[in-house]
Amino acid sequence: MSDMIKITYREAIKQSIRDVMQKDERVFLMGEDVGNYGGAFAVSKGLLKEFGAERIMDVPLSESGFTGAGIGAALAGMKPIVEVMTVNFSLLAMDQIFNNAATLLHMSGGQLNVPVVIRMGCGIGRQLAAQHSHSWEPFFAHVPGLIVLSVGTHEDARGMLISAMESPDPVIIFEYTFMLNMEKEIPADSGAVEIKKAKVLREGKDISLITYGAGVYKCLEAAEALGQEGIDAEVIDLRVLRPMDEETFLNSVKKTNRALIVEEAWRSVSISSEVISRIMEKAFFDLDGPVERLCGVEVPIPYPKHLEDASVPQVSDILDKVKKMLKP
Amino acid sequence: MSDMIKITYREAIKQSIRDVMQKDERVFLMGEDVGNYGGAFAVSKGLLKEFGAERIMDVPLSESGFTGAGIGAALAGMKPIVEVMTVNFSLLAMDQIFNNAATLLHMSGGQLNVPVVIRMGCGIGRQLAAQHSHSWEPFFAHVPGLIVLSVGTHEDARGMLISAMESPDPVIIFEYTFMLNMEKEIPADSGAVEIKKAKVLREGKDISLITYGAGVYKCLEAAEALGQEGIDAEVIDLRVLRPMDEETFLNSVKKTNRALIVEEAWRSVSISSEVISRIMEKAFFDLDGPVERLCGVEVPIPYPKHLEDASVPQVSDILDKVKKMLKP
Amino acid sequence: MEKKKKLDSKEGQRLLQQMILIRRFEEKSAEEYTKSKIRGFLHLYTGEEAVAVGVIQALTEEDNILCTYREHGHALARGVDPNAIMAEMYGKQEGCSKGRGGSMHLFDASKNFFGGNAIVSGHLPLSVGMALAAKKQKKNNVTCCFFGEGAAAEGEFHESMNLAALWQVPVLFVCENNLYAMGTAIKLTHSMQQLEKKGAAYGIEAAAVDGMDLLEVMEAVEKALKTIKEKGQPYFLVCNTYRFRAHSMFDAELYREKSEVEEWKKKDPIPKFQEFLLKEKLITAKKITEIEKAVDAQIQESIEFAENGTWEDAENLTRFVYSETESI
Amino acid sequence: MEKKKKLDSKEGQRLLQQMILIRRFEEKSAEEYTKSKIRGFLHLYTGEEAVAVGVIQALTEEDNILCTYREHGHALARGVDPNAIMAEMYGKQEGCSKGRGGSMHLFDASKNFFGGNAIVSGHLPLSVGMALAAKKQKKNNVTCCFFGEGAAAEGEFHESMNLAALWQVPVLFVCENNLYAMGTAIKLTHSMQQLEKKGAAYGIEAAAVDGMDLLEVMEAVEKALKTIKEKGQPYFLVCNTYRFRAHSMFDAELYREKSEVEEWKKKDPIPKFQEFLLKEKLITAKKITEIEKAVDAQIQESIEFAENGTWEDAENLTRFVYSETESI
Ligand SMILES: Cc1ncc(C[n+]2csc(CCOP(=O)(O)OP(=O)(O)O)c2C)c(N)n1
Ligand SMILES: Cc1ncc(C[n+]2csc(CCOP(=O)(O)OP(=O)(O)O)c2C)c(N)n1
Ligand SMILES: [Mg+2]
Ligand SMILES: [Mg+2]
Repeated sequence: MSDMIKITYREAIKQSIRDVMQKDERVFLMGEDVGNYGGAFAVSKGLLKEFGAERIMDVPLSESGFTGAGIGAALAGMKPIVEVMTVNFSLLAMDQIFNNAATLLHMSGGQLNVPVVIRMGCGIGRQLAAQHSHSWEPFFAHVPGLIVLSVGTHEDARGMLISAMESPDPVIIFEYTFMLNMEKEIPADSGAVEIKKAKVLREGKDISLITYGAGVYKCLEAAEALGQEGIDAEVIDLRVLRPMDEETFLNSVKKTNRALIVEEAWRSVSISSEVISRIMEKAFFDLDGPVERLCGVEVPIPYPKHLEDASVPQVSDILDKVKKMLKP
Repeated sequence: MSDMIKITYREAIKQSIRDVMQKDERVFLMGEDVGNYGGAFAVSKGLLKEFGAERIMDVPLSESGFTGAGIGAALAGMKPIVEVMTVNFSLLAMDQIFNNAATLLHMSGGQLNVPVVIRMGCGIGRQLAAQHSHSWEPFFAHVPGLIVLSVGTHEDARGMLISAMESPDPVIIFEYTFMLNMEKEIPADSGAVEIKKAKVLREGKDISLITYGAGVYKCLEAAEALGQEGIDAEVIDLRVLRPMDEETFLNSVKKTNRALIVEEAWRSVSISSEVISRIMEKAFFDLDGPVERLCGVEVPIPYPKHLEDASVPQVSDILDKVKKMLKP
Repeated sequence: MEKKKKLDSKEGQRLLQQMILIRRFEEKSAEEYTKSKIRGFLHLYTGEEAVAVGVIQALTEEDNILCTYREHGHALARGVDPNAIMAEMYGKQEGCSKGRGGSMHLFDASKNFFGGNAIVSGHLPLSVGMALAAKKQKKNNVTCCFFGEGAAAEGEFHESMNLAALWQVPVLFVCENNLYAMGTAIKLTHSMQQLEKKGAAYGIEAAAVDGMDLLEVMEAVEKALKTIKEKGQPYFLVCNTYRFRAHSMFDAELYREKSEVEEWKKKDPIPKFQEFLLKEKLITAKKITEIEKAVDAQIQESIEFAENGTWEDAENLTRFVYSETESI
Repeated sequence: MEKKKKLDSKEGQRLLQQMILIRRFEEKSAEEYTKSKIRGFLHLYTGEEAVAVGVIQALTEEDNILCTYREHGHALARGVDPNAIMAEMYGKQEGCSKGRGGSMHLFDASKNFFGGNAIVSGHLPLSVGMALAAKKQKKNNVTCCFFGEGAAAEGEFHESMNLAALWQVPVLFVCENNLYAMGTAIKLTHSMQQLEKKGAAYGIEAAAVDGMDLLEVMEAVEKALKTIKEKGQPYFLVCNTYRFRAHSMFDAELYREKSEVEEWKKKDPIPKFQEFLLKEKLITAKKITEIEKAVDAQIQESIEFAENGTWEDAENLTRFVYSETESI
């Protein structure tokens, strides 16, 4: 086993960008404020100096234009990393992503690959209010042709981009701005990670906590606390929101016979809806009771801290819910 | 009971537009080709002559601009009907719809109403290929602040818009271009319809077929055929995709103990995922077996007829599936 | 200059008071931010005060105003209650958006002050729509839309300019060109940096003005409004200005030289206008001190008001997602 | 004119052959449409042939071409196999997009022919990206992007023009101004109808040319390419033209007078060029007849090829959603 190092989520992402830039000259990073400003959230700080303005490209406020340009550059043999500052602004680039990146391969009968990687900051937690706190993973997870990754851990922050760059097909990567300053230990030699499978982060036999993104550490924390009370929870990070790896969570549910889905996105028509549906379809007879979920409350996120906190599931909510589910 | 008249889906919608235009001077219709061209699908043919160019406004190709202008006009006391020619182009207006129309009321602490109605053509069925055949109801149904209606029947084509115009909040209406030429009977005095509830279109006791949009007549046809074979299917048209009326389908499932969801949208993270989840959460113990679903195949829709047909559930698929579910 | 002659002592003092209020109100806000009383993003307008004050003084109460997230100055110049603004930034119920919006989402419908919009360029289409409504309603008001030079690179700028000119609606587009969009200099966002030249692409009359000089702004806006009213056409006014402080409280300002900032500070609009008033004997030094004191007292009051404000009950989290009235 | 002098007999005949091929190929397509052999949308280029032929003849094999859904002419002028085009419109596997795309989505990567894009303006950003890639790769090719005047009202036009000029990339934007966007006349879509004036808003060199005159187009494009290559900058070429036929096969042409169409037909580019060739003795009447015969034979062959083509097995429906190779 290799040594462990302490690293922030931000630094882990930055190192992954540096790795792929060093490895392949076709790679370049383009996005608003990725260069001179150092990245809206300081993720790319220092990279402009290291790689120069040709490879760390500041772009104008033109989400549709520059995302489309990234797709075009990918069509023409480059390997762009497009940073859409946050998912909140991605609606402006949605046509390019859904109608171009996701469909060109099929429309052209397999002729055109679109090896673009689009990274976006995502999620709630900084009191940025309604237009800046969206969790829109569900939109992207609905669209065939895309590979959709959610960075829920520091190892994935260090490795997912590296693996995504090998994909011949467009990859969307969600990074959680709330986690940027969080420090965790990862193996010193962390690098590329597998990007087809969900991951069991904690084994348990009493209930499956299925989650992704900002829910991952919350569920792990909840699982530890539940352990203190004699409840043995299994925690699964979905990681790949599309194409979804159902095998991992179905196996888990077949073992635990109970599941709770935890996500920060709005409840209706969400990732949790999809997970529940697949459990319904393929593990119904293994269930001891209905699968439940804790999701984002269906409200444009309000500004004040206490209302923001109330808008997404907290560790205490998970504890309460699990206890209610297991001890009726 | 009133007399019945024969009417096409197209004519029913046109009459509803005419009704609301006549009733309220603040109403105007804006969209690409709604005027001089007569509507991309001839829905608004003749209305320019009747109401003049001030009230039937042809707009440039500028989905974000004119949809936003519609929202702005609604803020300022008008009651615009914005026609986005088809949902395929709505991505260009998504920011205006999700970040403005859906959030302004909340962000402003209740000060600003956005009484805009946005109509869109939707769905598959005319061999228009990948960029012109989308069923994107799931995106809209995910977003709080919006009311999302799906026009699955001729009565709703005649009435939903009329009711939507009374809403103080933004309403999205999906119309199915494939159904435009379809002729059906409706009561001669059809008008406003209730827009908060799903509707049981056919009562039955053996299984609940839950659907919306282009699935409605397919399910009704399937139910008739099943009836011939002694299977008594209940058919529910969801109608209101957001906020979803779960009571109607939960009651149905509690009676039939079996459900199949039928939708044309892509399977993952869809309306059917949400319906299944709610059944899981609230009617689990009433189920005799897992709820199943027939959905759009996850592919950018291909052009040739046989492949297009294979991309969405057909009546025969429904029959096969129900029979498999009921006679194991 | 004609304007200078027209300005009487009372009006001059009122405008000075506004600029000082904005300056000090924001300085205080920054202080409260460091004390964590205010959170989220906080974008200060320091250095740009002459633009908001110069433009808004020329508007009537019926005119509509739309701004970006950098809108404290505009709200204050519009006469939105400073107490309600401070309370909003504190996230209290007594805030002008009931605490839901925070710094980026100040709204006051009673003052026709329509935000506080945090999607860059997202409010431009709204402004066109509001002006369209006014035209349809045969009102005589103007809609004034403020935005940054960064926003002018977005497609929404293009669509909105075209729609406004095409429909001949009374919008005043005010571009606050402060040379940076976050950390991205205008030379990296616009191929044509004399933004006023973009007016010709739409047949819109346009002008650029020194936005550091209140009198110049006043003169330019007078001409603009005259054109709008006489010709019933939109107008594009570029105010060249500079922000003295960081983009937001998160910004380390790596992208510009301190010396550049110092150079611009020499053009500070407040001392400049103060000197003008003194020179023209429209004010005395004593009166200035009185104004400053009054402003400080007002700000202190706003802090107390905000401190004493109340938190929304978390149970009311989902208020204002949909309207509480049934129809309009 | 210099160009006229340069044109030799062989080249002149080749260009005439291309225009006649496009004209007749499309007439035949319309016929096949009425026989239901071709379905979906079918947008004919009739009347506009001089634009595609005039522009594309000047491009090298390495240059990239992107078009709209009205692209049969461009594909033929590019040398995409007519058999493969016709088979594509039939939806057969032997089509240039393996039958997945149909008329609106012709692709041929081997010819650097990148569609066939059916979201109006959606391909403009792609073209900028392809040109950006070429610049980064230090290739010497140009990317040529065709679009309608309707598309120029979309935000993507603005963003793409700005990005191309800002990044100084070799794109030739060719606006095919045929005066209508579906049924909406240019006076209802553009406040500034001399579209070439929009170049100045970006510092892009621009020109307008009579798109009904092949020689004029050739001359204009030569100048444009020279500018692009010498200055390493984009160029905006507006070709004023007219479509003789309906927008698509669904269009009843309510929005324009027959007499207007007849007027324009007098400017038909094919007889005009034919007369020029005859007058300059670059062709004989006999040779013209030979060309026509050869073209007819070629079209007949394409029909047979398409008829004999095979249908994709419905089992392969989901091919090309993701790549079949693992990485690139
Ligand atoms: C569509 C969108 N993209 C990106 C952002 C992030 N962002 C917020 S302000 C800003 C810069 C805007 O610059 P400008 O328009 O010049 O206004 P200024 O802040 O200088 O007043 C950016 C990139 C956003 N809020 N919205
Ligand atoms: C974004 C988008 N909006 C609307 C449409 C529907 N539509 C297809 S072609 C067209 C007109 C386009 O006109 P123009 O750009 O002038 O090209 P032309 O068809 O005249 O060649 C419209 C409105 C579309 N395909 N894409
Ligand atoms: Mg700026
Ligand atoms: Mg056109």
